Amino acid sequence: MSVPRLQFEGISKVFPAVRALSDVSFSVGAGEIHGLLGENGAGKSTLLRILSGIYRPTAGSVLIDGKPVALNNPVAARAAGVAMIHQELQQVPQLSVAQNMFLGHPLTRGGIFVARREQERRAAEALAALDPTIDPAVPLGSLKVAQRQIVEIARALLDRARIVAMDEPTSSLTPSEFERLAEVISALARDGVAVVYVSHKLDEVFGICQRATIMRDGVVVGSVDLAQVSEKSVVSMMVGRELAQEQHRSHASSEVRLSVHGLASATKVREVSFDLHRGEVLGIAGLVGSGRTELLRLLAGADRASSGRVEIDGKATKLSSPRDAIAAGIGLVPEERKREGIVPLRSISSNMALASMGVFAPRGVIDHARLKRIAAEKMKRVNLRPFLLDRPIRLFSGGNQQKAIIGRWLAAGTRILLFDEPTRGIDVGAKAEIYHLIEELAAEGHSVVVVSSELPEVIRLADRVLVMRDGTVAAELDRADLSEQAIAAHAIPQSETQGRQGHRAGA
Amino acid sequence: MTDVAEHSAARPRAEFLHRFSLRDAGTLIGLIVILAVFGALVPGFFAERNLINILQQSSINACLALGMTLVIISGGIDLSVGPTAALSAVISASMLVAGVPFPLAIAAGFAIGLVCGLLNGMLVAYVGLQPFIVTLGTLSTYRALALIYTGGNPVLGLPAGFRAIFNGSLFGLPLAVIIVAVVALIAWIILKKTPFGEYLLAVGGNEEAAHIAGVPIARTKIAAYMISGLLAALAAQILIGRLGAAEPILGNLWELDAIAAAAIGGASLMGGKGSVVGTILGAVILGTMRNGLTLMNVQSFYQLLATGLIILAAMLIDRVTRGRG
Amino acid sequence: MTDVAEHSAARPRAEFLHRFSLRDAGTLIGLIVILAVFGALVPGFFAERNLINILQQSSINACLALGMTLVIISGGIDLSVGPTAALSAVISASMLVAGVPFPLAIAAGFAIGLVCGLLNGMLVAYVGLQPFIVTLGTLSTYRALALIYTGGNPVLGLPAGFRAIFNGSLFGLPLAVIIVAVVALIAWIILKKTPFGEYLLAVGGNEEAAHIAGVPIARTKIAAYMISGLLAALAAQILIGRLGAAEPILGNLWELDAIAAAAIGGASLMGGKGSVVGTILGAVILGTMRNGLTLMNVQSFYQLLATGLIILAAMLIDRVTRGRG
Amino acid sequence: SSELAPLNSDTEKDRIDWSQLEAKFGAFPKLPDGTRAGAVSKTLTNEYWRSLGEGYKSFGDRVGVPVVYQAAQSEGDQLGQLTIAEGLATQGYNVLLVSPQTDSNLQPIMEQAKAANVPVVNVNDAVIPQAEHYVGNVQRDNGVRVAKWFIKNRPDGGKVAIVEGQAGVYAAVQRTDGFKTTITEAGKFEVVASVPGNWDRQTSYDAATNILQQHPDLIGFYANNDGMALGIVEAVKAAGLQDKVAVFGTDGISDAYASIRAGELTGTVDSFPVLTGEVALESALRLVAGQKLPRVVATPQALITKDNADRYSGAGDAVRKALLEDAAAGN
Ligand SMILES: Nc1ncnc2c1ncn2[C@@H]1O[C@H](COP(=O)(O)OP(=O)(O)OP(=O)(O)O)[C@@H](O)[C@H]1O
Ligand SMILES: Nc1ncnc2c1ncn2[C@@H]1O[C@H](COP(=O)(O)OP(=O)(O)OP(=O)(O)O)[C@@H](O)[C@H]1O
Ligand SMILES: [Mg+2]
Ligand SMILES: [Mg+2]
Repeated sequence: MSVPRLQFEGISKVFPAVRALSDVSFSVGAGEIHGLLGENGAGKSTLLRILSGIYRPTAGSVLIDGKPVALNNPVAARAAGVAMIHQELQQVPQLSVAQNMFLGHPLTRGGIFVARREQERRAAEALAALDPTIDPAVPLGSLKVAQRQIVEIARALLDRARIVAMDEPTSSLTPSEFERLAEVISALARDGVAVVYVSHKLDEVFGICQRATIMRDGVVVGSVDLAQVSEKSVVSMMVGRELAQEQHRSHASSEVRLSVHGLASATKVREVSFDLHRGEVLGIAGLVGSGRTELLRLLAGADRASSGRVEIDGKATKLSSPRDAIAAGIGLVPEERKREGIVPLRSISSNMALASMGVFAPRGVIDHARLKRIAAEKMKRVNLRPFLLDRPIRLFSGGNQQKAIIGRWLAAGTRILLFDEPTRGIDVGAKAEIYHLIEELAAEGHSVVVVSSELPEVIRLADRVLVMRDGTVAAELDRADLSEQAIAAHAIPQSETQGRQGHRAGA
Repeated sequence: MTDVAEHSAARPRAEFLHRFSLRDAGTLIGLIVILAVFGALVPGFFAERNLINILQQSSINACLALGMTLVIISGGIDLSVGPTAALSAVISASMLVAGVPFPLAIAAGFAIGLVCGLLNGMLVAYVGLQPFIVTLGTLSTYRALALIYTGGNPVLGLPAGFRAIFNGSLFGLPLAVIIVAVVALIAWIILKKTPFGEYLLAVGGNEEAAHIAGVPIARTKIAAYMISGLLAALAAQILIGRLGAAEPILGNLWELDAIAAAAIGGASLMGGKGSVVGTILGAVILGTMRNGLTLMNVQSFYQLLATGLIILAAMLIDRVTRGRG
Repeated sequence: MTDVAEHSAARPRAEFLHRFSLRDAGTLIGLIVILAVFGALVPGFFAERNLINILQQSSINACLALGMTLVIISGGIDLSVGPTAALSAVISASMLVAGVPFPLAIAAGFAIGLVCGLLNGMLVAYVGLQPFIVTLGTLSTYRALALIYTGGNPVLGLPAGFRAIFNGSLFGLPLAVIIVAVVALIAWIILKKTPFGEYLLAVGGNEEAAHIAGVPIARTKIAAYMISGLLAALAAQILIGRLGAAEPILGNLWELDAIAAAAIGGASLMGGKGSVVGTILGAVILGTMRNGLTLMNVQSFYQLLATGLIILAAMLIDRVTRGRG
Repeated sequence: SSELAPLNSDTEKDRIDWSQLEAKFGAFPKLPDGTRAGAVSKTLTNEYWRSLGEGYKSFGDRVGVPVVYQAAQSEGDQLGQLTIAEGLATQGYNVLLVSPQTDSNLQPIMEQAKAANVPVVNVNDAVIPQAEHYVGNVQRDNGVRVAKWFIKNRPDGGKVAIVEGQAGVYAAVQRTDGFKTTITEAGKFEVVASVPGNWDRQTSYDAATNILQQHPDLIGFYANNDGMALGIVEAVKAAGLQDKVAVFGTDGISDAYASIRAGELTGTVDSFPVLTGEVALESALRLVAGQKLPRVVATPQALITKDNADRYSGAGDAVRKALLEDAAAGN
């Protein structure tokens, strides 16, 4: 066999108090698409950050085409032929799409001026295969998250790199966008590029990768040929135990807790009406941009509605600020955790307590003993790991950050929980925990709304699904009628389906 | 980059507490070094009397710097503290001279401070203007109002009774020092023990997340500026008590000293970070330096040089103590 | 919160250009309003001579504000521009008086500016200190060096030939104005057309992303401070050419005017945002205001009031022009 | 004009005392119709400069000349003051009176005005080297007079301290130097501290407190202005040393007089800003009328203590008379 394109040899990485990687070795051949799997915190991103020159390994070396390379900084890694798509979007919103794609190595005229047109032309070329509607000249900040992720992918394609590392490139993409990405990745592989592909979506990995390496707690558990193994065995390698395949159980009662009538915003949401029952999990599906996030923000008081009416337990309720919503028992677990969810420098306890200060400071001074007790209780409930309540939240994995945010609403006594993409970037283990948590909450009588772009997730969780299209409810599907096809059929705008738009609940 | 770097400095629980006190410890080490140097160079530097002097001379800056720290934590900055103090001072003073009872005159001064802060806060929180520019604008505006109100003249002849309030001593410590110590204690409690403190840290740390978590963003910011205004007014009362006169030009460049104290003490001008203990230490460092340089009879140009270098040195010591970022 | 708002304001391509010029248009409207008001109140305000005066009087602040804009875009701030200018001025001047050829003396002055900027930049970029505090420290340090170097005395008797360089006119415009216009053009090209301009925006907009993309963070920041130092030195040369003398206390409070001009022109002190055109307009607004108020013979306390109010008004107009954020 | 030697107002030989103006140049001349004067001073935040303006105005009223009086927004606002001065220069005044922030910041005005044939009078404090006309007092003499008081009234000598104004400002440098040199030459005195007070009351208070603590046997302070001196007085009182430590200021603002009468401030060197303003405008208008005055017109100064405070604080004319007597007596 020829020399592998990329080889990790005995890589270890020790952060001041965390051993993120121990003796990681595996290799990826030219033209191979190699999956890298593992739970949150397994060390996947750390490994790729070493590959792209952001971290230096404590021990071990990276070999490219059999030769050890010094990847001392991102520039050196680029020079060595490595391109990387980062898990956290690494972009400058003020610059244009093309400028972002060429950031750090702009095309110039005479070495002095940025060749803007040329950059935009090349950027458009790279984008064409993924999403031709993205204009390379607009400021990146004006794009939606999904489009930004596509830009991030296209940027890696520009480099004509020999190794492309993708760290959860599809966390905000829809299945159809994934299809296009899969084609692009196959084309790269055909050209002899080695691709390392990290994703928590196992179907994707099984769909495009030939082999996969599975990591747990910073060590390689094994490398497998994906044609030879089942999804289930991979999952058990990842989590180190069997994950019970849980069945959906409905806890919905007939008691209407939240009733929305003709809710609309100035921008995206038009005339949304529905009822939410006690103990019910209501799924909201729809294409990116169909207005789901904005609907949840309206309900959470984060944005103001331009018209419409909301009743909670039959009483008209004003939701003009998050405080109103919280007082009414509504809490939002937002889509962009880092930007809208956490206060990074503060501890888990502080982040948890933020929405219910009144509870912890009945006489104006925080009762720290009580805060500690309740934090311990809620965090145990959501199974925070590691169980360090005073540690700044930014040092936790995404899944555990998400658990802390859920704990925030439990502590606030929230009865209506709104989840926006609750498992984005979260591994199978933590995902199962969050699903389980959502079901428990419903069983206890909480009402839950789950917005998700992952149809299996919606189908797994929801008692009932609203399909949104163009800012309004295009269809309501009962559990019995749920299927990916049914949802997709209503989500995609079709001129002939327009007549069916009036289908609404609670009208 | 910073972000990445800071991650690597973080550790599990025991180290977490450690880390926090570490930052303040860095400032403390800076102070101890400076004290040691002056102690070695200036005979009688450690005399009780002189140490009390240092505290007294640091007290006004410390008072302002505490308010500044809260504003900085909330992600803002308040350049208008000096003029706010001046406005408060001349109004209290002219009421006192006109024979208004002390409590009323003092309350009026405090009210002025609160109103100045309220205006800053509203422009920042409701109108959404940049704090630096808002308070740069009100810096001129409040100063102009103080000058116009007095015609540029100092207000003299404050009643002895009023002056006694702020000039007294208790347990051998000047009352001004005790007042500021109490203020520091309150600020510490606010920051560590009250919802408002959490809100400040959250608003400065991630405004959008705080908003969704139901934190009253605007009220929190406004309150920070109002506290800063109130403490500027308190500093003004202490000062006019000490000097016996209120000048409309009082408080010139106070903002820079207050910001320096907060920053030396570990406040980050990006918001979300700051320490009451650190700020107090920062103010004492600056006060010690002025005191020591005067006692050494350092010529004015060299005093200026030392001021600059010590600010830089304090930041460097801090950096080293915390490890390379 | 702000962030979200700005996203929603952004649209496809045509509007992109539009959006940018909109911000500058807001500043321009501010300027036009101020011009109209003074034009109506002051006879002869629009006399060519007076308009040239305004430009000339704005030129030094504009020069500094351009450097400040680049630093602010990179996410920093430079409070030390005044003392940097003073140090550069006294060193150039003393060389000139000692008979050193003009180009050499001027080059020395520029070199001083670059070195001052280099030091600021290195403390910010390599040591990782907060820009506000670094330049607050060097503000005192550089000023002290200028005072020590000259013993506090002005350097008098600059050769007429040197003064002629900066005092001439071209096409009826003072050379100083033309020099600053050229500097502005270069700054505009740098910001809009060169990789360095992109780097500045990237470093100020998202430092970590810039780092990962391979942008040389440290070099970019240092270059911004060096440009700021260089432009302070240029302003110093223009000024001493005009005054015929260099004083160690020259440049007092320049930083506040420069920051105000940049902010009025749309620079965000959070970094990643700023406009050369806006900054120039901002400097002219401040210059116009001073000129107009003087011609109206407004008393200085009220001038101060007007300065404060106009900074606030400019920001408010800007806010309204761009829509509520 | 570049041939003109750089002016040193304290030592210039081509000078005349204000009391001699009428004697040497006759009664006030008739002015061209519509004569207007423009004046720009440092700042109005200091009583000294406001009083100077009153002097301009009172003399202007007396001879029917309107005077526009402007000032920079704060002390040290060099370019702002230049802007104001340039504004005035373009407005066609017949004469300009300027009190510059620094020795050079108003230099361009000299040139503009010369081109327009408008005389410029540099009034007090900072000295423009190219100035053709200067009206003001001898800065150094402020310090000298206080030093002389100590030499005469504290024959045993002792420790003294100086609190200086803003570093690098002409008036501060000269006053400090005058005091220090004179008192040191007397032999028995030791200047134990000379520290910056930045024209600021609070800074001076703190500095004085520190100095007193280190030198409780200090016998006196000299401050470069009255605001600082009043801050020092409070520090001395707080230290309980008011009977032992003499405190002197400079300028003679009304608060200083009040404090002297109350027995707190020992004294100040009054440079009579109102009268200075009157003399300055008179000199300026004599220039407009075509008279050739000497380059420097010296204005009066007097050391004010409790004993003589009343003599110098009456109505304008009474003070003028007292000072003319002094001048005749050669003080
Ligand atoms: N800069 C850092 N400082 C300290 N610990 C870190 C740092 N970066 C990562 N870690 C820790 O290293 C471990 C591995 O993290 P890494 O981000 O590589 O996991 P991952 O497999 O990519 O997880 P995810 O699926 O959530 O992206 C985690 O325990 C994490 O907390
Ligand atoms: N108030 C807002 N201001 C600016 N952008 C917003 C706002 N609300 C939502 N967005 C952004 O607009 C995009 C579309 O959100 P929207 O709610 O309209 O659709 P969605 O169906 O939730 O799509 P997605 O799957 O991207 O969340 C998202 O990227 C979201 O971040
Ligand atoms: Mg990861
Ligand atoms: Mg969404």
